[in-house]
Parts: sequence; structure tokens; C-alpha cells
Amino acid sequence: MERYSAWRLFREALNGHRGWTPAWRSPSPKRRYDAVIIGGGGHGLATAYYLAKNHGMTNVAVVERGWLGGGNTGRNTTIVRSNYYHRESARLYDFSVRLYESLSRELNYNVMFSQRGVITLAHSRHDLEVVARWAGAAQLHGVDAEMVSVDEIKRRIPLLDTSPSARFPVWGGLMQRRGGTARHDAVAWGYARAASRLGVDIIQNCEVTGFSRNERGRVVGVETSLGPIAAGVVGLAVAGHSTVLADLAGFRLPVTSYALQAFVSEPLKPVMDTVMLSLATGAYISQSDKGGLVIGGGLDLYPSYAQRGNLPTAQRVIGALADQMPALGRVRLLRQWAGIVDVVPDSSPILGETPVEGLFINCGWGTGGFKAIPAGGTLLAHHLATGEPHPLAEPFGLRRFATGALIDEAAASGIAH
Amino acid sequence: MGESTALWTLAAPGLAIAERQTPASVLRIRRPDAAVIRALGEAFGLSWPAAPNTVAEGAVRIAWLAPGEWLLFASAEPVGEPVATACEGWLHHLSDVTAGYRLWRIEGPRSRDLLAKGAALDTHPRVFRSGQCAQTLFAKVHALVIPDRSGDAFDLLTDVSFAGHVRAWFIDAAEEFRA
Amino acid sequence: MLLIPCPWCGPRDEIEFRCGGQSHIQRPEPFDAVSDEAWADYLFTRINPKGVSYERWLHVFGCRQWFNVARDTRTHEIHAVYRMGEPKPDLRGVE
Amino acid sequence: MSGRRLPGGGRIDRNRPLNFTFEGRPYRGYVGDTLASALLAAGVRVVGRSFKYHRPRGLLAAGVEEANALVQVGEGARAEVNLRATEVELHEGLTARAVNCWPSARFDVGAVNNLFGRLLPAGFYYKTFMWPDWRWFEPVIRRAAGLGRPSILPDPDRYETRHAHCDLLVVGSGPAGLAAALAASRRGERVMLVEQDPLPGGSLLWRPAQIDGRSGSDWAERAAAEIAAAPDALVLTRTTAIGYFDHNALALLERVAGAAGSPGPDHRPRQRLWSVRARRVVLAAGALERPLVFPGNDRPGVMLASAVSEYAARWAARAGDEAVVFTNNDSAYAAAHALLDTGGRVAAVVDSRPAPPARRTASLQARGVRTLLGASIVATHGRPALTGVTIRDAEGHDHRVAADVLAMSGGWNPTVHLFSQSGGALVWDGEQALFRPGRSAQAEVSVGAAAGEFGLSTAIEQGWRAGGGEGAPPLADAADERWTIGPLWRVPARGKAFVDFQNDVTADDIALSARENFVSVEHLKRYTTLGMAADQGKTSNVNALAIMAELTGRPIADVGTTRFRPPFTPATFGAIGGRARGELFQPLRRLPAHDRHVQAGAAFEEYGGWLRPAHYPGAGESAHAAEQREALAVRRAVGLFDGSPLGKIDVVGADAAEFLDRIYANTLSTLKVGRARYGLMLNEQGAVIDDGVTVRLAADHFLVGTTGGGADRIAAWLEEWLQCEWPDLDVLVAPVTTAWAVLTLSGPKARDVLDAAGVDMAIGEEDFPHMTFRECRVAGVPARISRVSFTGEVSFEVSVAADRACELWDRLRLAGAPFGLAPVGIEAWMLLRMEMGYLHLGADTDGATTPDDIGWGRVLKRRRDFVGRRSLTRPELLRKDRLQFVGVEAVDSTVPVPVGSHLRSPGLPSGSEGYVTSSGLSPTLGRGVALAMVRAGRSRYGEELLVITGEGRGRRVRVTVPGVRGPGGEPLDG
Ligand SMILES: Cc1cc2nc3c(=O)[nH]c(=O)nc-3n(C[C@H](O)[C@H](O)[C@H](O)COP(=O)(O)OP(=O)(O)OC[C@H]3O[C@@H](n4cnc5c(N)ncnc54)[C@H](O)[C@@H]3O)c2cc1C
Ligand SMILES: NC(=O)c1ccc[n+]([C@@H]2O[C@H](COP(=O)([O-])OP(=O)(O)OC[C@H]3O[C@@H](n4cnc5c(N)ncnc54)[C@H](O)[C@@H]3O)[C@@H](O)[C@H]2O)c1
Ligand SMILES: Cc1cc2nc3c(=O)[nH]c(=O)nc-3n(C[C@H](O)[C@H](O)[C@H](O)COP(=O)(O)O)c2cc1C
Ligand SMILES: [Zn+2]
Repeated sequence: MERYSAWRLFREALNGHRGWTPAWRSPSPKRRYDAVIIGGGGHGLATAYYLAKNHGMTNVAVVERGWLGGGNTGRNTTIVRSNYYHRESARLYDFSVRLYESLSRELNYNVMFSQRGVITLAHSRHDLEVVARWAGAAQLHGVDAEMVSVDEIKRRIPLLDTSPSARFPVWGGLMQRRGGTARHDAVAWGYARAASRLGVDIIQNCEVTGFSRNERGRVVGVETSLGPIAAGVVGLAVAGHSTVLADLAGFRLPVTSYALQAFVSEPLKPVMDTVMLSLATGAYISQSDKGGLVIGGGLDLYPSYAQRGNLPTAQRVIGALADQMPALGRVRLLRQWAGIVDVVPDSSPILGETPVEGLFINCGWGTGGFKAIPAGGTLLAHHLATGEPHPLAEPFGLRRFATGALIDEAAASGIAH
Repeated sequence: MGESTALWTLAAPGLAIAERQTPASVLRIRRPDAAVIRALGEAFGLSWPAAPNTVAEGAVRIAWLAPGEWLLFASAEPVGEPVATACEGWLHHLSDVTAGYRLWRIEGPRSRDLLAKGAALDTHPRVFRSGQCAQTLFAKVHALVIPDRSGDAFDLLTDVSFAGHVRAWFIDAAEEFRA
Repeated sequence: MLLIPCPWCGPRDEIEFRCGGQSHIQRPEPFDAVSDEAWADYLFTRINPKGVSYERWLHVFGCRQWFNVARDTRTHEIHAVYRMGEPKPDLRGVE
Repeated sequence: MSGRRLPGGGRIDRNRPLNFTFEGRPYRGYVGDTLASALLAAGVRVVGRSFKYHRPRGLLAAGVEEANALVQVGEGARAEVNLRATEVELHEGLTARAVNCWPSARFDVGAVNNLFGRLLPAGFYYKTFMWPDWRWFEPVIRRAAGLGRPSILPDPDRYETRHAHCDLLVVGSGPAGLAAALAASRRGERVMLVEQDPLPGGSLLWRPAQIDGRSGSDWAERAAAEIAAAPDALVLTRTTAIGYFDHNALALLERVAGAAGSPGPDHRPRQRLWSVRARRVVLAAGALERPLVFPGNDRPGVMLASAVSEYAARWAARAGDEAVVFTNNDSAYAAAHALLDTGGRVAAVVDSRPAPPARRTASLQARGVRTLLGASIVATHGRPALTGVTIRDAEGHDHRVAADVLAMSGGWNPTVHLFSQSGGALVWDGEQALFRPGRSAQAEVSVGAAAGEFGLSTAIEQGWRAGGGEGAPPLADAADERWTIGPLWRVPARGKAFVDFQNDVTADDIALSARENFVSVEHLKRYTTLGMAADQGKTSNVNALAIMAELTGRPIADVGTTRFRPPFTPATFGAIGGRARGELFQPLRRLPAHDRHVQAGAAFEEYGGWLRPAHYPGAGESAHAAEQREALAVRRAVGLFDGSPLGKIDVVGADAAEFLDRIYANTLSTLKVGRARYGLMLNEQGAVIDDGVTVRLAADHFLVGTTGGGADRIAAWLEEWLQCEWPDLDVLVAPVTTAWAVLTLSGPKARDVLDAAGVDMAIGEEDFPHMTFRECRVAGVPARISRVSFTGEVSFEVSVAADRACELWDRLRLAGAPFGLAPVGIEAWMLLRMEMGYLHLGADTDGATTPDDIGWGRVLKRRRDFVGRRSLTRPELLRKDRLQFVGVEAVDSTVPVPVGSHLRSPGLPSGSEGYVTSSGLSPTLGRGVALAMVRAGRSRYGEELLVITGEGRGRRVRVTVPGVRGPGGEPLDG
């Protein structure tokens, strides 16, 4: 597999681009692998890559039900940040952001990590206080986070209505300069290519339909639509489908699947250079390198596996933005879609052991696991390879639900008067 | 309901809106049976609206709100006694909420168009007519909607704290019908 | 946009409702005999079916009643609604 | 300007000419023209530039599928970008220009990209720009990408939304849709017929047809009029069905008034979003023609064959003088006839099929047109627009033929977008080479061309049946002709052959994609961006996936399509949001005495959905000064505070006390009648969710008090437990919050003011002690008074019917004036409770705070169950080092420590040991007072901590019990 570079592109141009080879191999599954990763999203692919790279395990397969990257990784609004409130979260996500910072070069694949800054808007006195506490916490965890003034916000986001008469007046905000966006598909493809190059088998259109267990109950393989595959250990990274797979393995999870809606506008010349999130309306927006305004902000608040668009959510989220950015009234929505996210009561991921021996999990990223892909992959790979949880993953085990040691990011933002 | 003077009105071609105070009480009865319902009907001289989303009109207009819950368009004073008598032996509670609501009377051929801007409720005369009522989300607030006999008039009841909002909504929504 | 047939008010738009999640969950009692694990199950563990989901809904902007809905999470098709306290309907054949 | 307007015909009003400009040059058109038809008629051939290579482009189509002619219309705040010229209705004074080119579409500097085109294959950016870093290149790429440049001025126009219900919603007003709507409206059904075009009729507006003895367009006009006249029917033109959602909910976008880029018309909305719930839906959305994929197929002058016909018939605009037709199916023959009929010349018809139906070729040969069978076009010529084509005949010989228009047809795609959005699955129809609707997933039926049925009679009949038509359907006078196709997905010849015109994706890009293993259509789409442009691949998707199928040797059905998503065509943010702007976006509640607060000069802020006075600044007074003054007034004299949002819920019944004992973390059943008790409610996870003072009015009657923001939430919470968990309890819950206003007098002079206002009972400390409750009259107004205090001063919380709030306010202010009574806003109120160390839920607590954390562990000693009880004994909640509620005082200065500041022992190297939750400057003490959550705080009284974040970083504070003492150590409320 060739290395990508400008020089190589130039050489191929002379040759009509006939020399490029597959970005990843598509082999038929072998009978047995040392590790099988279920789920060809960012987390699954990254896990395979780090198994090979960090732990030298190359007899590894990623099995994906559909086309790789077709889950949430391929449909998310791509916000990357690490200014989390709790120490456990900040460490986890900042580890991820640091990996992102060198990811393109590491994978030899441009994932277009764009550290254009993420601004969270505070719309009231109370918001501002919450944000101050949050900024302080992030700083203490070693994460760059700073309070920004209304003037600074206006300068960075001219589209925003910052007048005091706005329905949601802007009182200030929290900014993480190292935050930004990345090209979502490229993250999946980059990991797939790099993993494949290291020997990992990537098997698409292969649905896991069951688990084979030995007499002690340990998982020793998976049953798939392409037949059984034996496995030394099995990693599960299927996001919205975590409970479906857990059911097959015979255990339950504190996870509910919801459709998260997303939107993109027609392509426009650059109109905003920062990522913006509003605490009051929940809407978030950034502009993709292609020019589309990429927008999120709404779960349909009932369990769903349908990936369907929904009108009330569009009206709420797009309406909020039309109000907060009055120039967008004439901009047009191009597409609306949804992804199925795995929501956990404390909105933190579940990492590590499952009640079934030999089966390890990475799930529960809910609406925010794209930013965590490099970290999530590293940690699951560590656990699969060493049998021990990575220290960063330890607080995120399933046990926390029984002990009460929840890592509740949502609770930290407080309740209204 | 026309007895009190309007607090606020708005007129546009094909449309008239009036905001009024209205005497109102909510009667709650825990698991009423047919006997209480009958007793209430007798006490008020009407067929008590036991079926969901129905309205009965006698000396007092009464709207179904929920199982075991009705809105009486009267303050608690005058109805307190007949209610107490009819509900004798049943756990019940009467709250005077006169000061907690606003009544909006919407009349005219455009009234349905106006409602359709604010609520997903189907108000077509074939499915929603006099004798019925419905609670719904209107202009983003909870509302009780009661169609009038006349065909294109409706009464809307909303929480008094949203009166300013609802008024602003009507002004804005009626703009289109201005001329 | 779901059209949910409230057992009292009839079919209404989803914006009038709130979903309360899985229904038919037993609250474990007495409290001093419940293990941490059993309590965590009650609080957090959910079936989250891909298929027919039995769930509680509240008609917030209507009659303010809770009721049960059997709804397919793949298609959003609603197979049945029934009142609080009523048993699950027999949906063999659709599940 | 060449005279391409035909001398007669067309649905334009030649008596009403219109002036407009395109790219700064003046032109003329007529009422009835679109910008596209007017430009075509004016001989303008280059209407835009492509996205990536900036190649000159002309009109491809005549309708919504147009991929090239993207324009900006208007300037300034009303400018609109990325509009398809084919959908812009011409109006007087319209100004338009092409997007994404500079300085103009004809001479575009960006065209250098075309020279480097070889360096820019699909996905080139994934392979480079990694070194030194993407951020060096990103700004350049971003500036190059994107189409139009939107205005950043606020949009001045109105948009509306509305709901609608119907028995039958028909999408599309061609013969199929009209027949359906006609049938249903005759049956008296509630019918909605929506058509995106300004005129009903669909293809009848330009395809020759006879129905019921009239011309197709006449019939359409009459049918539409009949439907519109039916009592329960609604015909909406200029209205696009943009989305098909669950349970037969559809979104429609209606363009009401105000042409593109021009001032909106006074009071009418510019656009309206309809949200429709239909019992049944008929999709009669027609079909869209596919281009052919061959080198140079994007040269201006290469058009869809149906577009050539449509421009001629509908707008009397001839696409060219010398035409070549290139097709793989029968339908393009009609275009050739149309060209001939309108006086054009047809140099050749190139049919890739070796043996098309003989009657097709014969009919053209009879008119002197050369037909080349088994042939294809391998190159086009002309700069910037078409002057000729190279035809490769069946023997492989190339011929160059002069032509200024090339009409192409690659077959037809039923407009299945909405069907697919509805959840229906598509099936591949190999015979007609198209995807058509398979089984419906909702109460929907597709008819006519949208169902892959291209005969007029069939379309009408299907529509008629779908509309429930009784009797014979309207009769088309010609029998349906069989329509045949011999798929040609791409012409195997060298050169850039475009598949996606808007995103500049070529057949070679698809090959590259396949070579690199991006073989799934979804990968193909994302890797090449095919189908992701503003047209969402209306003309490109099927060609692309068929080419991918060929390349990978898979059947087309297996390759499948990418997903169809709403909206069908782009919809403005304005319309989607509608009038829900500003205050209408999310309602605000107003206090019963709102007007009085306005008169008192209140500065309002939103608190938990209520608009409430933050403070009452006097003339020239700062917010801070006002707050200090108000707080001092309470300490020294008396303040008047509006606490109306506080929740009030009657709980009655024999089991009321039992119920509240289960709900509250502390005991309520032991409360004596007439007395009040503070209570905490938890959720099942043990976190505090609300607090408030509850009074017992009778043995079986409590009045539960909640926080202002909790009123509705807690009422619903109580109902939820009753309905779902404890239906057997004999209890009723009656929320009455907004029926009551609450005005609180607080301060050493509070009793005097109440006295002066007139109260019909004894209010001395003994007669009416703290934490009791009485019903009485205040200044003649029936009232309930609670003796509770949030300030530490003597307080009377007076509740009256909300409609008497203003009266009471006036009376109290009048009575209070001699005592120095001041209206007090929330901010001063918060300061006062902070001084006292009283907890404010939501400020001092967050969603994980437990009763023990805030010092209420005592109430948990009970042996019985309550909501959240079991959670409190989980190991994590029993830890001794949890954050606990304490006071903190600055030791180094009088300046308050900002809220949110984190704290830590000077001995610790890292981490946080807590944070300040409430803070302010105490006017009484002249120094800052603060509350905090501190790790194991209650065991650390007296300990000094360092402020480690925020503006106060480096300062020192001491941990205290919550609340401050006076100068002599006495409690402030002494
Ligand atoms: C609309 C939206 C917006 C979002 N925005 C952001 C954001 O801005 N920032 C952010 O950080 N995060 C965001 N997220 C969340 C983020 O996308 C996810 O957390 C992340 O992509 C999860 O990656 P994953 O690899 O775990 O899952 P996925 O990418 O979903 O991959 C799981 C894979 O498992 C496969 N699978 C499922 N069942 C089986 C089976 N039985 N056998 C084999 N394979 C199977 C699926 O097909 C899928 O490909 C957003 C999510 C959505 C939906
Ligand atoms: N191959 C062929 O020969 C061929 C191909 C296509 C059509 N036809 C002919 O066309 C006719 C088909 O009639 P028909 O009624 O099925 O289609 P039609 O094309 O006449 O009408 C479809 C209508 O739907 C409208 N529409 C599409 N999507 C819409 C949306 N989302 N919202 C609102 N409006 C929308 C279009 O603007 C159009 O007016 C027949 O006469 C048939 O012979 C022939
Ligand atoms: C960051 C981002 C940017 C996108 N930009 C575009 C775009 O410019 N054009 C487009 O058609 N779709 C765009 N999409 C949406 C995809 O087309 C697609 O809808 C999404 O990946 C979900 O897949 P699905 O619709 O096939 O289910 C974008 C998606 C994401 C996540
Ligand atoms: Zn209901």
C-alpha cells in the first residue's frame, strides 16, 4: 500500500491516477483471530489499529454489519473538544484531542483536524456562573479553556445576535481554542487503511448474530452472517446497537438508543470560523470545509433505531439558529438525517469488562464520542491486549452504576431557578 | 361568556380576538363512578361531561380535562355547595383558578386558519365541533380549546402567566390577515 | 413525527407528549433488602429493544395522563396503547 | 443577442415584458418566464461555473433538477444564494449573478483549477496537506469551496408555519396527481394538492396531450380549478413537499409572496412551512430525466432532451438552432420533433441502441433527420459553448458534426424521494432501467411517472384509482405508447465525462473510487462527494451507482441507492423556524404584577422561564448599586419582593400525609395543622430536585411549596408517582401556582407595614410565629400569609389571588412608604439569603447533590422508604470526602470571590477541592460573603483554602458554617 503525499499525488496525476491501490483490503474472514472487534465505526477501527500498533496484535478482524463508518462516525457533527467538567472525563477527552493533533501524520491520512476553536455561549447570569466553574475545572485538569467576553464572541461569530434584546442574550462564553472539527469519514477511513496496512482484516457486510461460548461461559468467537469466527477476545464497539449485541451475549446495559438529528445547509463561502454551541437552545453549528453549515442540537426523546429525520426537531434546532443568527433566515437547509446514539444515564461512556468473560465493551458515547475515537480505540485495545483496564478507562466501568460513582457531566451544569 | 368586558381585543378582516377574565374552578374527583356523575349532572341540571374531551352547557359550562377532572366555568363560591353535595363521600377537591387563567375568544371565518398556525389540533368541523373540547399545545403553551355552536368561534383557555406571550402571538399571527 | 393515540384524547401529534421510557418496571422493595446491584438495575438497566418497545408516555399538553405504548423502535409503528396498570397486550405475530 | 425566442406560443405573456440583469448586463423577458427560460431565450449560454474546476456551464435542465445554473438573486439583506435559475420566476428589476465565480461566469479566474484538474481527483485532500499541518492549507481550501456568499445582514422578511390535516394529500399536479385529487374532491374528501411549480399541470404544460377532448394544459387548468372550488379542498401551487416523516406527516414549503431577492410584500409571509397530517398520501411527483455520461457532456449547450422540449413548448425558448440528439431510449425522439416543430434543425439523432423501435426512427427519417444507431458521442467542441460534437458510429468511425445544442437522454428516474423518505423500499426495474417504488411503508401510493409508469392513460388511471375515483377516469385520447430503453451508463471514451455536474464528479472519479475500494455507494458518495451538492444528485445518483455496478461486476439492485433525505429541495432556515422568533421562540411567563414592576423601573431578566425583576435601578443607578441598596433596605427597614412563581400545589385526601412522606426525604406527616415545614424532594438517584415550604391546612390537606422553576415539574412529578406507582393512594393533586400572587414583606419594619396596610388578625410574634400559616385579609384582600423567611429578617409571605396582585402591591407600597419600603429584585434577595447561609437550589446544588451534601443528613435517619432513599446508601454516596455545603469568607480582602472559583488547600499540589457556589458583596458588612461546596467541608471549618481559578486566583478564604455573623459575632438576623 502506497504512502500518501503531495509528490505521490503528482506522480499519479501523470498516470491518470491508475496506480492507486485499495485504501484497505477486503479479505474473506479467517476461521480464527486473536481478537475480533465488532463494529466498523471509528472506535472499532481505532481499536484494531492500536491493537496492531501499540500491542503488536495483528491477527485481528473488524467485522462491520454494513459499510464501515456508516454508523454514527459517518453522520456526526464532528465537534472535537476536551473542556469537560469532571477530571475523569477531561483526562480521557484531552488524551483524545492530543492524539487527534498528530493523527493525520500518524495515519498518513488527512483527517482535517481543524483546531478552529469551540465557543459555548452563556445566556444568563446563571449560565455565566456555571461556565466559570466549568472553565476553572477544565483548567485544573490541564485543559485549555477560557472565558470569553461578548465582544470577543461577536468578533469571532459576526452572524450571532449579541444584542441585549435577543431572546437569548449572550452574556459571555467559554472557549477552547484547541477544540474544533475533523473530517468524520476520514477518521474512519484513515484508521481502516492504517489498520489494514498493519495486517488487520476489515470485513464489511458481515453482521454479528451471536456469540459462541465455551463450557465456562467465556466468549470464544462470534457468529456472523458470513459464518462463525473464533476469537481469543472480543471487543464490542457498536454504539447505538450495544444493547442488541449485549442481548445476544446475555446481559443488559444501562443504555437507551435515541435518534440524534443533524442538519447541513447548502454550501456557502466561509461565514463562520469557530464552532458554536448555545447552552440555552442546545443548538450547535460549525461550517464544514466544503462550506455547509453543519448543525446539531436535538434528540428525538424516545427510543429509536430508525435513523429518521423528524420535523419538530428541525423546527426547534433550525428555528433556534434562525433566531440566534438572524442572517441565516435566507440560508437554505440542504439535508437532515439522524444517527442512533447510545445514551447512558450519566452521559459518560462505558468502557471495559462486561459480565461475560472474554467480551469487552466500548459504548455509551451518546452524542459525543466522535471526539473520543483515538482515545476509545487506545483504551479498548489496551484492555483487550493486556487484560487490564487502562488507567484512563478505569473510572468508566459498568460497576459505577451499582456504587453510584457516576461521572455526570449533565448534572454539573445545574438546574434552573 | 360575554358578560365581562374584554381586557384586550384585536380585529382583522375575518377575525376577532378578545381576551377576558373568566370565572373558573377545577373539580377533581378520585375515581368517580356513575353515581357521582349522575349526582353532579342533576346538581347542575345537565348531562355531566363524563366522556373525554366533551363539554356540557347548562347554567355553568363544564369541560372535561382528564379522568376525574373538570373545568367549571364558575368561581368556586357558587358551585362549592352543589359540588360538595353531589360528591358526598368521594374524595374530591375544588380549586378556584379564576385568577390563574385567561380566556381568549376567537371568532370569524379566519379563526381556524389562525388556530392552525399555533396548534397541531385538527379543528375541522367534521372532527371538532360544539360539545367537544381539547387540550393541546397552542403557541407553545398548554391550552384548552372549545369550539362554539356558531361554527367558527372558539374559546381558548391558557395560563394567566402566559397572557403576555399569547397576546403577542395573536398580534403577530393576525398580521397576515390584516388586509 | 409520531401520531400517538392517547387512550383518552385520541390521536395527537408527538409534540404534545413526553416519553417516559420503558414501562412495567417493578420498583424493588423493601429498600433495606435491595442490593446495590438490584437497585442499579431498577434505576438504570433497560431492555432497549430493537423491535417492539413497551414504554410509558405522558400526554403533557393534553389530559396529563400516563399510559403505555407498544411501539416498534425500527419503524416507529405503534401497535397498541393501553392504560397504566393494564397488562401488556398480546402482540405475538408483530414482535 | 440571438433571436431564440420563438415567434409564438408558450405560456408567457408577451404583453408584459420584464427587465432584468444577469451578471450586470440588462436583458428582457416576459411574465411567465423563469430566469432560466429568459436567459435561454436571450441567447445566454454560460450561466455559471462548476464547483471544483470552474468549468463554464450552461443550463442542463428546466426544473428542480438543474445542476449548473446556480445564481444569487438580489443584493444586501435580501440577497439569496444558490437558487436554481430554473426556479426563479422572473420579475421586473430582478438582478442575478452566477455564484462561485469571479469576476464573472464568462471569465472566471478560478478556471485555473481546470488546468490542474489532474491534481485534484476525488479525495485528493485526504492524501496531502498533512505536512506541516492541515491548518496551513485549510483557509485556502475553505475559500475555494462553498458556492454562494450569503448576506450577513439580518433577514428582514416574515416566515410562517402552520398545521393542516387532510384525508388525502396529493404531491404533484401532473395528470396523475390531478386525477387523484379530482377523484377525491368529487367524493367530498378533504384534499390537498400541492405543486412546486407556479402552475398546475406538470408535464401537461409542455407535453402534447389530449384529455377529455381538450388540450392537456386546458384540461389541467380546469381540473385544478374544479378541485380548488370543492369545499374541503386546497390547491397549493409554488409549494414543494419537502419531507415525508413518520405516521404520514409531511412538510410543505410554500413560497407565498415576494419574488426572490426583492422586498417582501408588507404583511404577508415570504414563505410558509406547512406541517400536514394526511390520512392517505398520493405521490404523483413525476420523473426526472437522466443525463448521459460522455466526455465533454458538461459543455454549455448540452441539455436534457426533455428540457429542450419544455423550454420550447412552455416558454417559447429554443435551446439552439442546430441540434444533435443523443439518447439510449425512446423519449428523446419527442425532443427532436419538438425542435423541428419550432423551426430548429436536427443534424442527427444518435441512439446508442443498435435497434430502437423502428417507428421512432422512421418518424424522424420522414422529416429528414439522420439517425445513427449503435452510435455515441465521444467528444464535444466549442469554447465556451457548444459548436459541435464528435459522433462515433456503430463501426467505430468518428464524425464531427456542427451543433449548438445537444439534447441528451439517458432514461428516466421516477421521483421517488418522498416515497423513500416515507420508509418505502425501492425496487430495480431492469426493463425500464430505473428504481421504482416497491412496497409502501405508510398509507401512501405512488402513481404515474413517479411509479415508473410513463403512459398518460396509465398515469391518469392510477391517479384516479388512488383518489378513490368512481366511474371512468378522464380519458386521454391517444393510447399509451410502449417506451423502451437500452441502458448506456457511460460512453467508453477518454476525457472528463461528468456524472455529478454540480460537484464536478466524473466517471473517472468513480473508477478511482472503485480502485481504492470505496465500492459501497455510500462510500462512493462520501469519497467523491457525488450527490452531496445542492441538487442532492437528482441527475447523478443513478448513473453513478450503475457505473459502480458495471465497474465492480455487481447487479445494480445490489449496489442500491444512497439514502434519500429531506428536504426534497433546499428550504430556508427562516421558513423552518417560522414566526418562532424572539419571545415567540420560547414563551416567557410574566408576574401578575408585571406592570407594577415596570412602573417601579425594574430591570427584567429571565429566571426559570419567568421574566422577573433582577433589580430596580433608580435614575443613574448601576445594577450593582441598586442591588446593594435594596438589600440594605431589607436589613434596615423593609423590602417588598415578588415571589409569585413559587409553586403551590394542593395535596388532599386521606393518604395525603402518607403520600408526602413517600415523596419527601423528610417527614411531613408529623406536621401540625397551620404549621409550615421545609422539605426536600429527591429523585430516585438520591439527588435533591426541589425544596420548599409546605403547610398543612387540615389533617388531609397540604399546600406543597416548590421552587419557582419547579412548579410545573413537581406537579407532574407528584402525578407521575400517583398514576404510575401508587394508584391506590387516596390522594388528589391540584396545582394552583399561577392563580396566586405572592408578595413578601421582609425586614425589621415588615410587621409595621403589614399593620399599616391593614390586616384582620393579630400578627405579633407570639400570635403568629415563624413557620406558621394563616388565612386573613390584607388591606381588604383575602390572603394567606406564611411566616417563612429567606432573608433572615422578619418576613410575611402574603399570597392573594393573582388578579389582585397589583392592588396588594399598591397598598403595601403606600403603607410601606413611611417605613422606607423598597421593591427588591432577585439579585438582592439572593444576596440576603447568601448572607444567612440559606441554600438556593440550582445555585448551590447541581444535579448530583444529595441531602447529606447540603447538611440535611439528619432527615434521613428515618427508617422508612421514600423516593431516592435506597440510592443514598450506595457506597459512593456514603463517602466522607464528598463535596459539602459550607460558607467561605475571604481572609485577605473585602472583595467578593467570584462564583465558580475553585478552591484547594494550599498544601495540595493539584486538583480542586470544591468551588464557590454563591457570592456577593454584603452591604451590611461591607465585604464579600460566599457559599461553597467543599470536599468534606463540614469537618474543615476554620481551615484556609486557596482560590485557584478565575479572577480571584491566589486569594485566600476560610471555611465557615454557611452564613455570616454580624460584626459582634451575632447572627445577622439576630
Ligand atoms: C447526529 C450526530 C451528531 C454527533 N455529533 C458529535 C459531535 O459533534 N462530536 C462528537 O464527539 N460526537 C458526536 N456524535 C457522537 C459520535 O458520532 C459517536 O459517539 C461516535 O461516532 C461513535 O463511534 P462508534 O465507532 O462507537 O460507533 P459507530 O460509528 O456508530 O459504529 C458502530 C458500528 O457498529 C456496527 N454494528 C452494529 N451492530 C453490528 C453487528 N451486529 N455486527 C457488526 N457490526 C455492527 C454499525 O453498523 C456501525 O458501523 C454525534 C452523533 C450523531 C448521531
Ligand atoms: N419516458 C417518458 O416518455 C416519460 C417520462 C416522464 C413522464 N412522461 C409523461 O409524463 C406524464 C406523467 O405524469 P405524472 O402526473 O406522473 O407526472 P408529471 O411530471 O406530469 O407531474 C409531476 C408533478 O409533480 C411536481 N412535483 C414533483 N415533486 C414535487 C414535490 N416534492 N412537491 C411538489 N410538487 C412536486 C412536479 O413539479 C410536476 O408538476 C405522463 O403523461 C407520461 O406520459 C413520459
Ligand atoms: C460533517 C458533515 C457534513 C456533511 N455535509 C454534507 C454535504 O455537504 N452535502 C450532503 O449532501 N450531505 C452532507 N452530509 C450528510 C450526509 O450526506 C449524510 O446525510 C449523513 O452522512 C448521514 O447519512 P445518511 O443520510 O446516508 O443516512 C454531511 C454530514 C456530515 C456529518
Ligand atoms: Zn390525552
